[in-house]
Amino acid sequence: MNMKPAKAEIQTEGAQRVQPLNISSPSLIEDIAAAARFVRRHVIASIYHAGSGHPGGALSCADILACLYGAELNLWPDSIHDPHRDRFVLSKGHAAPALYAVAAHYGFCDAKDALNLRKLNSPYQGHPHVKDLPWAETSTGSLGQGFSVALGMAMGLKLQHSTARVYALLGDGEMQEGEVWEAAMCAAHHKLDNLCVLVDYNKMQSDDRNENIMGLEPLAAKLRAFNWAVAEIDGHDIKAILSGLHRAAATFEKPAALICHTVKGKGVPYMENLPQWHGSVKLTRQQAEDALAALDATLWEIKELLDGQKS
Amino acid sequence: MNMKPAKAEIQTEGAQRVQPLNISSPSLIEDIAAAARFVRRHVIASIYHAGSGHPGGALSCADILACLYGAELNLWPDSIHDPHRDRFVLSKGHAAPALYAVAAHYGFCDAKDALNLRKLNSPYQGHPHVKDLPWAETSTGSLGQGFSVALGMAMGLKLQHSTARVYALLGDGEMQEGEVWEAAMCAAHHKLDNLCVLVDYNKMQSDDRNENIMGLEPLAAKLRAFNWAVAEIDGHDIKAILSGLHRAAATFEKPAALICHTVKGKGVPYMENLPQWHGSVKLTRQQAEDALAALDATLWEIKELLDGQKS
Amino acid sequence: MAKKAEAAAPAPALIGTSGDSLREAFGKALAACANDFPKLVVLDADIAGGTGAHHFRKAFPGSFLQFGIAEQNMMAAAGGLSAVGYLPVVTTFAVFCLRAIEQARLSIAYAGRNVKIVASHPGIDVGPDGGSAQALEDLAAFRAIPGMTVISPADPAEMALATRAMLEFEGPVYMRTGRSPAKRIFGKDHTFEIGKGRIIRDGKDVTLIACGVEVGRALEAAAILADEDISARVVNMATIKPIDEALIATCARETGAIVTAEDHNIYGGLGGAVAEALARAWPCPVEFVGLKDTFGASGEPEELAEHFAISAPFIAEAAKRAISRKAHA
Amino acid sequence: MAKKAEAAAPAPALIGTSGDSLREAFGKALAACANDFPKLVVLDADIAGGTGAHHFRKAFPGSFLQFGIAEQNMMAAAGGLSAVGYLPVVTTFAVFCLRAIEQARLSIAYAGRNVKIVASHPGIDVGPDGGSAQALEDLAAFRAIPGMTVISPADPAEMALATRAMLEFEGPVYMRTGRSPAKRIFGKDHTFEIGKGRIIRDGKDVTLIACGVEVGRALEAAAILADEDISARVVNMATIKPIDEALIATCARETGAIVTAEDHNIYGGLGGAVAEALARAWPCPVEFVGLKDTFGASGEPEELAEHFAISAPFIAEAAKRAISRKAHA
Ligand SMILES: Cc1ncc(C[n+]2csc(CCOP(=O)(O)OP(=O)(O)O)c2C)c(N)n1
Ligand SMILES: Cc1ncc(C[n+]2csc(CCOP(=O)(O)OP(=O)(O)O)c2C)c(N)n1
Ligand SMILES: [Mg+2]
Ligand SMILES: [Mg+2]
Repeated sequence: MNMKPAKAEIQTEGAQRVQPLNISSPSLIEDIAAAARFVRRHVIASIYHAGSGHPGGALSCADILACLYGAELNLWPDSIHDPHRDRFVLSKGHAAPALYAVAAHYGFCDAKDALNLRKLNSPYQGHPHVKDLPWAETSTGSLGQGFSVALGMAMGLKLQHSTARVYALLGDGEMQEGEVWEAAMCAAHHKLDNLCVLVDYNKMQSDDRNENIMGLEPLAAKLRAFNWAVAEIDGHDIKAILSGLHRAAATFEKPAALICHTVKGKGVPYMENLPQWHGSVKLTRQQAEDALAALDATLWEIKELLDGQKS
Repeated sequence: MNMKPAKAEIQTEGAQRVQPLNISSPSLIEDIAAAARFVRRHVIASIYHAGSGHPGGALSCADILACLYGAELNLWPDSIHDPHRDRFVLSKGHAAPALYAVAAHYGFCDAKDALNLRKLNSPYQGHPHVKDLPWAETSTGSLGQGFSVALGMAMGLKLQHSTARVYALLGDGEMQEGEVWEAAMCAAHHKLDNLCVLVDYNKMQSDDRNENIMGLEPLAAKLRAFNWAVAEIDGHDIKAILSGLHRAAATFEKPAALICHTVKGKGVPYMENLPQWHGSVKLTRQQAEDALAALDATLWEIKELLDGQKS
Repeated sequence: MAKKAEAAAPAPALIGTSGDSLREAFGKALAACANDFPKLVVLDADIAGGTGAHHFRKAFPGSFLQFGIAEQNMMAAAGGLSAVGYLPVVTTFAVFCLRAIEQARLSIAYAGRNVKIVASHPGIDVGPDGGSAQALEDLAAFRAIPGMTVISPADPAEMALATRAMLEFEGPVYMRTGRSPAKRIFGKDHTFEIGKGRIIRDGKDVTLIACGVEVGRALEAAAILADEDISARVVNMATIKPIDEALIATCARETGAIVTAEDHNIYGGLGGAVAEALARAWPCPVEFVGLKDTFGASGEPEELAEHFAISAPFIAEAAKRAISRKAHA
Repeated sequence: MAKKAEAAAPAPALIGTSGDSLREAFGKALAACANDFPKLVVLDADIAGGTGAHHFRKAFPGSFLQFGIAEQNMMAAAGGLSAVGYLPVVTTFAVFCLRAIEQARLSIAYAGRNVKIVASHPGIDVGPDGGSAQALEDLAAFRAIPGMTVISPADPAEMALATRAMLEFEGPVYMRTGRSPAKRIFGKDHTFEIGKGRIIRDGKDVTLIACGVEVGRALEAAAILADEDISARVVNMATIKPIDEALIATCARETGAIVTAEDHNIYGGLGGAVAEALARAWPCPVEFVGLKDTFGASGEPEELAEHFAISAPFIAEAAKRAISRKAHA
């Protein structure tokens, strides 16, 4: 189990935010990079074991999730029921394997157990389910809804004068859902500056590139016209993500959106930028091994990830 | 029954648009102003007879409807089944009394008959129903849907290489529905330059002013960020509406939105700009008479509108 | 635009606030019992004047949350409010609850959230707004969501009790109110329990099982039948799910014929729930009173009830048909 | 972002295209019969690879309309396409049809549009995607919409026939396909008619009425029962609405006990439709096989069927319970 360097107690009434980390610290960045690597490998292994799953969009958001869990969220395994914890909602629920992996890395669940993806009687369903996994915060899988749920949480936390913040990760294809724009309008109207949306802008959705399915550009202009504070960053540059999150936390009376430019399938060369790896795919042994090798796993690590289950 | 000055035959294959009218012609503008006056009076009378209905938003769009039916739509009572007719969809279906009134004025139905608003066995339901009234083009009443239906029509007409155009009238409150932004994104993506949306921007919705319920500003910027050609006009200035429609018809590969600034309850001083007249209200005899008087109806006309039914 | 001079504004008579409709009873009850539920928040989609929620807004503006005309976001956000400790009551028209049913399914029922959904304007009771606004599908649709409790009280007194019971109940609830001025059926001694049907008039030849506005009409039907020496039992089935199977079986055994009456499509709603219970527990002939798979129309609620054959005389006719089928069963 | 060097891309094995699932059969049939329906257009919400619509897209890209991930707009736009003369087929997963049900209600059914809604991924047959994606409410919800025809064919051969029948039929239709590799049940001589159930195995002790993937399981159950000298009739009830009341009444009369089997909540779907028909025509004990008001979960379809008690042995057990109830009826 891995810990964030600056764990601090979350105060329950009139809580102060935990002091921000030094986000340029080389060791912090290396820790998060290691977490992201762990997430990518775990994603490949769990989808391999499951025999189905969406690798493309799980790989593209690995760095974002690692930054959130590794440095941003005031959330630790022993605070998952603290009313003043920060909340993270994976609105693009089909990236569940990445959520399970980052949760495993930071000690919210067991890493080996979390390889039981999509299996009967396992809590690691194809899409996150809060009744199975309390730290999933809500159940997602139908695009657009997670954003609204996060908005409801942010609204409620504000009513309680909590300093807790709410984060939601959306897919770019997901931005085509009308519910997303209902939530965008509503969050701005209610001045929910405790809400931060991250868009995993990998330029692809289920069947093809966004621009071929339903163009989203100019995405930042859309969100700005909906009265959001918007920044565009490289969604694989850990320092950029951390500083984006840092700035997002400082908006006043405006919700913040980070448009994270990413590569679908990031880290696995044969998947990168190819829509057919969106999902739901079955990975062969060879594909899984190739992917893990590309993710710098040693032969021993590959064996452990792909066969460790059976022992 | 009133006719548009420039009725021309609608050609069914490879149809040419009817030549545009001279939209600065004083007689055309006076005709349309008369139509709008007719619409407002008819709205008051029919809601009075019905004992319920939404006057505010019916009055605010009277000038827009008069311009559409009086000069813009390639649509006449004898062409309501012509496949190449222009289509008009009242997406803000609760303004039905205004649609019935303008239709009556231009001969699509009988004016006296159309006073049978919201009555059992009358085709003039509280919200337009295409099975009762074919020229209503679709059934509305649930906000947001009419826009999507109009989009489907525009898409289909383009597939048929028809020159027919599609117009939809939306309320400003209606713009809060996510479906509206789904349709906005989709229409732009498919380059539906045969689609024109008019927003009856009366700054009010059911319970209060937009800005108190759910702020819409900057509305034009939103639509522009969704890749629409946008113009803002005075929705009670007939010349401005006509020239706005004229320009909207000339956009290339972009759908056009006309944001029409209007006054809710326009023409009836005691209703203007007061959200409580959104609906559904019951008009007393005195209120109906006051409203008609404010709309320059003569005593005889008032009697005819409010008692003519009974004869 | 030339702004007209301010004229003295005569106060409009809001249809929404006149009379003793179920929605008004709901709104008043909500405001009245709110102090006992400090976590209560009420969600509105720009329609509080129509749902009765305006009473709550007036009393507790700080706990009234405005979502604008955006029902999907409102419904799912209720799940989020529940997740951070609130007791959210979502209010809109029944047909717009349907618009957000997938949100109710996933972000409320599946996620296990304690959210109440209160739907005004169900059925042809909506009246002049017409067919587009008259939800005839909501009981069937919400009943099919796993774990969703579905209730439809019959009169203002019961609505007040049901409002409190719903707030005390743990789990997602869908409750129908009603638009038209409601008949008063119950007195001060009335009680309400989720999951329990009640015999409100006894009889032995047939049982009329009704919910919502049809309960009053079923009572009238029983009176019509009494004039013809037919003894009809009337059951107020205010909870459609979980349905009171034991009571239904008892009525089937004791009276041998059943009529269901609801302001809803005859498919899948109260009639469906009763037919399923009988098939499980005590097969028995049933006649279904409701909209016969057609949409509604504009008109006054009482004339619509006549027109679409859900008024008391039609319930009485259905009772006679049901009784005549006993022999053949 | 550093773009990685192009690596040789091993072709992924798309779950969606392997095997002979009902969705694949639908997609192929749609492409195969499209030439007979020149007004046909197929609407997709970025999920054609999952619904089977990719076969149509490949064959007729010009008649394939992309709406992106925006089901409400797609559903209502289908009404508009119908209004200008097209024959629209809306395709998405069942749970996302539910997301757009109010659009299906108003802009399709109420407006009287001849639109076909084809829903893949119904029930726990969805498998590993899990509970959020497994629609257990769609038959009940769509059945409640006035004028909506609801069908759920049983095998690839029937799916092909139903696809054509649906396109020839005038009026709105909701059709379920299925995700998992489907059992083959029918031969080349099979025929299909909307509104007609079919006895596909005769028997005298009990009738098993099933739809969709449960038809195959009902046949297996009949075989299990035969080993115990129980003679079970099996009815393929591919049309849930309008339900074949005459056939149901005949089966009730001739076998005296009924089991319904569906991959859906036991409330409001096929079981509800059958219970209603029996209550109208021939009261009879029914046992309901389906999800017992719980959500699904991840797993393989066959293990889920076991886990949620809708596999053949559970149908057989239900049959015995139904038979044992005959005496008490
Ligand atoms: C409401 C809804 N419609 C359709 C789907 C099916 N679906 C699952 S993932 C996906 C594509 C999502 O694309 P994007 O949001 O860009 O995700 P990413 O590229 O990050 O994987 C679709 C259409 C869904 N889950 N929810
Ligand atoms: C989906 C939906 N939600 C709610 C309503 C109820 N409703 C009817 S009119 C109205 C206000 C509409 O405001 P706006 O669009 O601004 O119309 P206008 O001001 O032009 O009358 C509302 C909330 C509805 N008809 N449809
Ligand atoms: Mg994407
Ligand atoms: Mg308005």
